[in-house]
Amino acid sequence: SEDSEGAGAAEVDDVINIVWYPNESGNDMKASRDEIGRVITEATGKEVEHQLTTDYAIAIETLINNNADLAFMGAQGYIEAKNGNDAVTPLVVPSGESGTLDDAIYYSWLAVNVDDQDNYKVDGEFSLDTIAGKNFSFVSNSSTSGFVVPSSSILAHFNEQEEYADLVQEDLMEGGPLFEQVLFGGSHQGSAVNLLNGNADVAAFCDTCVENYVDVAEGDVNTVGAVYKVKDDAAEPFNTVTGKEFTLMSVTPVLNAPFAANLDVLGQEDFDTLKALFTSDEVANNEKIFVPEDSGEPGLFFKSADERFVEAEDSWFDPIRELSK
Amino acid sequence: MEAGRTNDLPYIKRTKDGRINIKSGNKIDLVVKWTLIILSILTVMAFFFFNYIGLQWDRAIPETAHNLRVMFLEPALNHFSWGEAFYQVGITVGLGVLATVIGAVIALFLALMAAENLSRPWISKSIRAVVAVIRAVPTVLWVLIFAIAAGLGSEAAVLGMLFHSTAYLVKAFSEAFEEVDAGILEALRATGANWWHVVTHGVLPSTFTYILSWVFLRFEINFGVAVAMGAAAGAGGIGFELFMASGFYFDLREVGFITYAILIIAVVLEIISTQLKNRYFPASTNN
Amino acid sequence: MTLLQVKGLGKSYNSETQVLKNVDFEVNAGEFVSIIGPSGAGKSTLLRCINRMVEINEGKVIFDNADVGSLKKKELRKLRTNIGMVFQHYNLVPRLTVIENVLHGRFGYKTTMQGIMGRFTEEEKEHAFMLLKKLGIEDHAYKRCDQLSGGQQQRVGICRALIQEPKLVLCDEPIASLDPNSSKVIMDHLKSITTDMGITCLVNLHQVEVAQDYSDRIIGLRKGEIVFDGPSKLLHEDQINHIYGTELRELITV
Amino acid sequence: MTLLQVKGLGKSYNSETQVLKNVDFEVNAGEFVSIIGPSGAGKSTLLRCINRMVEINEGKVIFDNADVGSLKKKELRKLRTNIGMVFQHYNLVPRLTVIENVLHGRFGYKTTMQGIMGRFTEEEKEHAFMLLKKLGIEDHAYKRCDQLSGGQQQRVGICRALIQEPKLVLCDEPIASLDPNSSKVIMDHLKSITTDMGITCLVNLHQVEVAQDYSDRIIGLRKGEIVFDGPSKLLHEDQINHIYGTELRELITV
Amino acid sequence: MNEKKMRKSRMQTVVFLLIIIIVTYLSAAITEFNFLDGLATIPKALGWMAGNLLITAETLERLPAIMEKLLETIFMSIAATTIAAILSIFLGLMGSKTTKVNNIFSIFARLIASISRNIPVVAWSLILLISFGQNSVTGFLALFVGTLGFLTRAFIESIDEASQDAVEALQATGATYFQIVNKAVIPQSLPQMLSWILFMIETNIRSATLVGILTGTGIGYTFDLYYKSLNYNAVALVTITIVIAVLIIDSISNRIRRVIL
Ligand SMILES: Nc1ncnc2c1ncn2[C@@H]1O[C@H](COP(=O)(O)OP(=O)(O)OP(=O)(O)O)[C@@H](O)[C@H]1O
Ligand SMILES: Nc1ncnc2c1ncn2[C@@H]1O[C@H](COP(=O)(O)OP(=O)(O)OP(=O)(O)O)[C@@H](O)[C@H]1O
Ligand SMILES: [Mg+2]
Ligand SMILES: [Mg+2]
Repeated sequence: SEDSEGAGAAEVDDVINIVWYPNESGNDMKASRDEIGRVITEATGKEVEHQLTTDYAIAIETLINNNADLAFMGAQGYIEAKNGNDAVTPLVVPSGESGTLDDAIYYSWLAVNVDDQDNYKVDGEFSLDTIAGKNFSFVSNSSTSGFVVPSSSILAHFNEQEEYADLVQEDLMEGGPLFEQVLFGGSHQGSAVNLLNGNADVAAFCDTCVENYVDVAEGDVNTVGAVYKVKDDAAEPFNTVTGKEFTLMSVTPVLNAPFAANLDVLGQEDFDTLKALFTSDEVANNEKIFVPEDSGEPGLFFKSADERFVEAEDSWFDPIRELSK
Repeated sequence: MEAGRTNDLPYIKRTKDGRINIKSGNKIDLVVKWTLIILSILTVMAFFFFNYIGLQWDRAIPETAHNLRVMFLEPALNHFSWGEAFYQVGITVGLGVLATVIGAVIALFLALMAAENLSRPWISKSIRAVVAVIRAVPTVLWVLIFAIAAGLGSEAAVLGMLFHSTAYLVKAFSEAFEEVDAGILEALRATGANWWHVVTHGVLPSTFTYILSWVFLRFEINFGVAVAMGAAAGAGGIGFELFMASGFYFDLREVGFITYAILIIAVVLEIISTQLKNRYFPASTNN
Repeated sequence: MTLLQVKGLGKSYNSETQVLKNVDFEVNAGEFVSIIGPSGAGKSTLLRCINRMVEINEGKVIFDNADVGSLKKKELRKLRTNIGMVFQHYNLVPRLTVIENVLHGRFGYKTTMQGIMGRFTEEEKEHAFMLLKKLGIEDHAYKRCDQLSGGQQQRVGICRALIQEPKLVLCDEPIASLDPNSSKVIMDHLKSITTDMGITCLVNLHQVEVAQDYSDRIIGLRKGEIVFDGPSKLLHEDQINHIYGTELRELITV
Repeated sequence: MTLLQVKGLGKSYNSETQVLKNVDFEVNAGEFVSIIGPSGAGKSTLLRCINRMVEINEGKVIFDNADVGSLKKKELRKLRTNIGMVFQHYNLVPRLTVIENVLHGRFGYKTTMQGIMGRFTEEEKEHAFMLLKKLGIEDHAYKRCDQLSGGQQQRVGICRALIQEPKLVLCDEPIASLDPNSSKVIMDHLKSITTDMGITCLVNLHQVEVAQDYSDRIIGLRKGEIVFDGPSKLLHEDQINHIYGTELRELITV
Repeated sequence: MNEKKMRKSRMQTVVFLLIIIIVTYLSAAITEFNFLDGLATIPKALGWMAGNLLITAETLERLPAIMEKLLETIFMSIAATTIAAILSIFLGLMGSKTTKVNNIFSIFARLIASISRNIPVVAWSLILLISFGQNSVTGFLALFVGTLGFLTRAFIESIDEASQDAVEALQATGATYFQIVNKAVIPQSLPQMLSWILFMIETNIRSATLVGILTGTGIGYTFDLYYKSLNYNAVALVTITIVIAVLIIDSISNRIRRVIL
């Protein structure tokens, strides 16, 4: 899609369209979305329209084709959008606990059910060798932590073996070459549920997307071998698998998802206004946007320490770019 | 009885073993027979060809039964309100109406050009060919193309559905037009009427009821499509809630509720359209 | 006064068979002419050449001093308004009312827009009712045509032709689908069109006796050629046999 | 010998109208009886009560010493094999061949399985051909029924009834859809069934003259009641008027 | 008085048109649809298609894999249709006025038809996906349910329309229910039914794309995968194979239909 820059003349109008990935399109995130919309309207005087989607690709293409001003998208989605349209620029990235880019990361997991964990160990250690021929669940093939990161680490592992030397990323999308069957959960939650209800043997998903639903039962957070247990009062989709446990066989850090803007549509002026707005203390302290972690409320972003939005350059995403090459 | 004598009666056909044949063995029976045989073979083959990966019958069947029971016996709304549900159904119906009405209007004109008795052969042939191809392209693709190119929203959903609707109706309408008695057209032309006169006063009145029933049928189809496509195109509607409820929240009770809502609307639409058709149109003298 | 001249008319639908060959005749204003001939002789084709419902291949048709074959689209419409046509199967729009069907005869005088909107003047409507009354079907004016009997429908067809205020009416087997009673009514009406209104009539007929009874002049067609043309009285047994050939017997049992 | 006894038969489809009221008559083996009466008089209903195609409400029908009204399902099948039926619209399966349609008459003698497999013995098939020959349509045996004319189809219908080897044949307006020629052929065949094969015939007819010509005895039905029952010769003008009431005139023009 | 009647019927037409216009306007309002905006995007969409939906030599390498999936889809549609047809014959016999055994079965059959037809295929796909997982059986079942409803309704009509007379005649010969069904009803309505079956196969291949996306099976899944990885060249190839398959099946069934009807 290199040549889609020409797709329609972009014009700055007085509506700001924000595209949300399916993960963020649920009704329980509505309060957070609306609050973000409200502060944007306040700052720019423009109306905000939220566009909810049912898949990643549409969200990405919408930004590429000048049909949206902003999108909250994974790093991989951002990179694809940038490839498709140079006007796409990162606006801000939610930081880590430190309030800086340094720990603006979350984790991509490969998880297996606790009861089966021994099947995935060689000499008492988890080994990726064991996942060949299993049923595997990814999130979506445009997901950073749910496909790009785990698939590249899997490839890196298997390409060293002669049998799998020619394996490429596409081979992981379908059953046959490496896995018996490949499922896509459509969302991180969906991928996790695929694992817990037995449809998949191994699943890839990320930590933040499921943290509302699970508690650590054993071991340290985000370490290999940690066991997580689904809360007894977990909301859907986990309500059918409450009490089930999974353990992590691999943990990989992933860059946080940015708010990306299409400069052609948004306009430099609003871009600057929004950058100032998002990075302000006012937003960082807005409890509807950064929901206090102990409140138990659902939300898009959570605050346990100094979390806030911080600026990020395009080059910050280079590590992810390297992965999908 | 006198089998020896009846043997050589010219009007009795016999099989090789001397039994009397009672089948005529005509072309129609033959084609029907072979079509059925081939379909059966293909069906049996299909089950060998399927991939059964991850299928656990012993788990799947009781689970489906359980899920269906939860869905239909314990429907509930958890993530949105009644008012919201009503509004979303309205959107889906709206998408269906728009795609059907706009599609029907466009199709009407194209069908006039596609009907062999009202048009030139090359125009009619080319329209038919184009329409056949458009019809063969799955609606999903149209919707996705418009969602990508035109942006998320009802425009993408409606335009995407429009292609298939129009193509489908062009075929149906033009076949109806072609069935108009050639004599009627001839008589009108012989009075000095021009093409538009013939169409508006001869063709349309004669086919009005057919056109309407096709439009109603298409509307029913479009409503079903709008459930799926509204969500994909970002136009919302009850389909988005259905997608969220099932793919995201895995909330069967809500899926059940939404299914009921859709079912009720579909049945109501069906009743309305049959009533309308029966009550008004066979007897009316529209022009 | 000669209203219609057919000169050396030839017509074939495909290269194999010549349907009409070198047909020559003239019709004067006010004549009532019957055309007879076996099935496939080309009677219908001949009528259709006169108002150019089919294209003319050879020869000329001159109607009211206009060369029919060379008319442009607009002139052709004008020509057709001057020629009414009545069909074997009536060819009415069954779902419309009688009065609507009659008014269809006025389309030739309308612009496209007027026609589409169905705008007819009060005079036209009154004229239509007058014609319906004349043919004795005024009571059915608001009925749908498919609720009428064959004979009644044919009368609607005649009204549609007459409201065109034509100089010539072409009738293609107007009574072939009717029972004897209705046939008589229709033939009487057609005859009166010529005698009372002075409109020329050209009628295709299958029934030789009917042709003899009603028309001044008969044209006999056989395999696309005129084999008889003269006053009805002069049509005798042997001419009939010549026209119908050996087909006569079959024809009568039909 | 009395083959059929109808005693005090009453029938209504719904509570409002009594279609048959207290109908009483007997038919002897070998009789050819016509039933006449205006439309809606209950002629079809009467025939259908005899082989219990509709349930009997009151009274009794006794056929061949069996009380038709009280038969169980299996016995009813047995009864029906003994009664052939011929319909106005022939009621053949149009897509099947003539010979197949004729053989359908043998189902009453088959088990479900035999019937489903379409197993017929060679004798049955030969019998079927014999009947076709008797009715003069043996040449069409392998044609599909929808390719036959009405008269030919009715002859297939009669063959289907005859192959049942019935004691009684019920005919519900067998000639109402046929032209006069075919009607004559059919009536002649029906008559010969009784005279040559000795099979009793009960025929619903609309045409009084036909009934008088062919039958020994006529039953006149009016509004569900028998108003005439006697030899054809005794059916005079005033009885006919009584049967058809004021409807006679309409009936004749139909 | 008659003049009035005619006016009334003309009024009815006007009212009818008004209703349609109002309903359309309301629909546009609730869905926030702007016809002119929509129209304006058509050139954009066509431009996008021309720019992106190109088949390159590289994508042709995927053809064998695509063909295999297409074949799976075709098989899935055929199997779903024929199996649904078998069941639909029974439901159709139960539901039809001429052949119904009793009213309860008849209502039951019609109810099944209505429910399975009116619950959108999206809903079925999602329900089945949950328990059957991502394999051909799920796609097969999702197609099967919708087809069952549609065919039952169509078959009820075919049976009703085709066989009343013959059924009566065979009853009068003393034939049993199954003999009647087998020898009168089925032969008579079979060509019409077959025509519906062929129609459904074609329809199912088309809707298998959607079902495939939803259930992760067959050509629809392939389509979805390529599309989600923004590989539009492959999407174009998939689409073209679907179009060709549908056109071929369409023309075969048209030919069969022309002979048998
Ligand atoms: N539209 C047509 N295309 C090709 N051939 C035609 C067409 N119309 C008529 N013909 C042929 O032209 C010949 C003359 O047909 P025409 O209808 O003029 O005969 P006719 O005298 O009116 O016969 P009939 O008494 O049966 O109406 C016939 O052989 C017929 O098959
Ligand atoms: N299946 C039915 N359900 C309800 N009413 C019926 C049914 N069949 C017949 N009837 C009514 O019973 C009355 C007698 O009908 P029947 O068909 O026996 O008359 P008929 O003498 O055969 O008339 P026709 O000469 O028109 O065939 C009529 O009023 C008719 O409407
Ligand atoms: Mg002719
Ligand atoms: Mg009757």
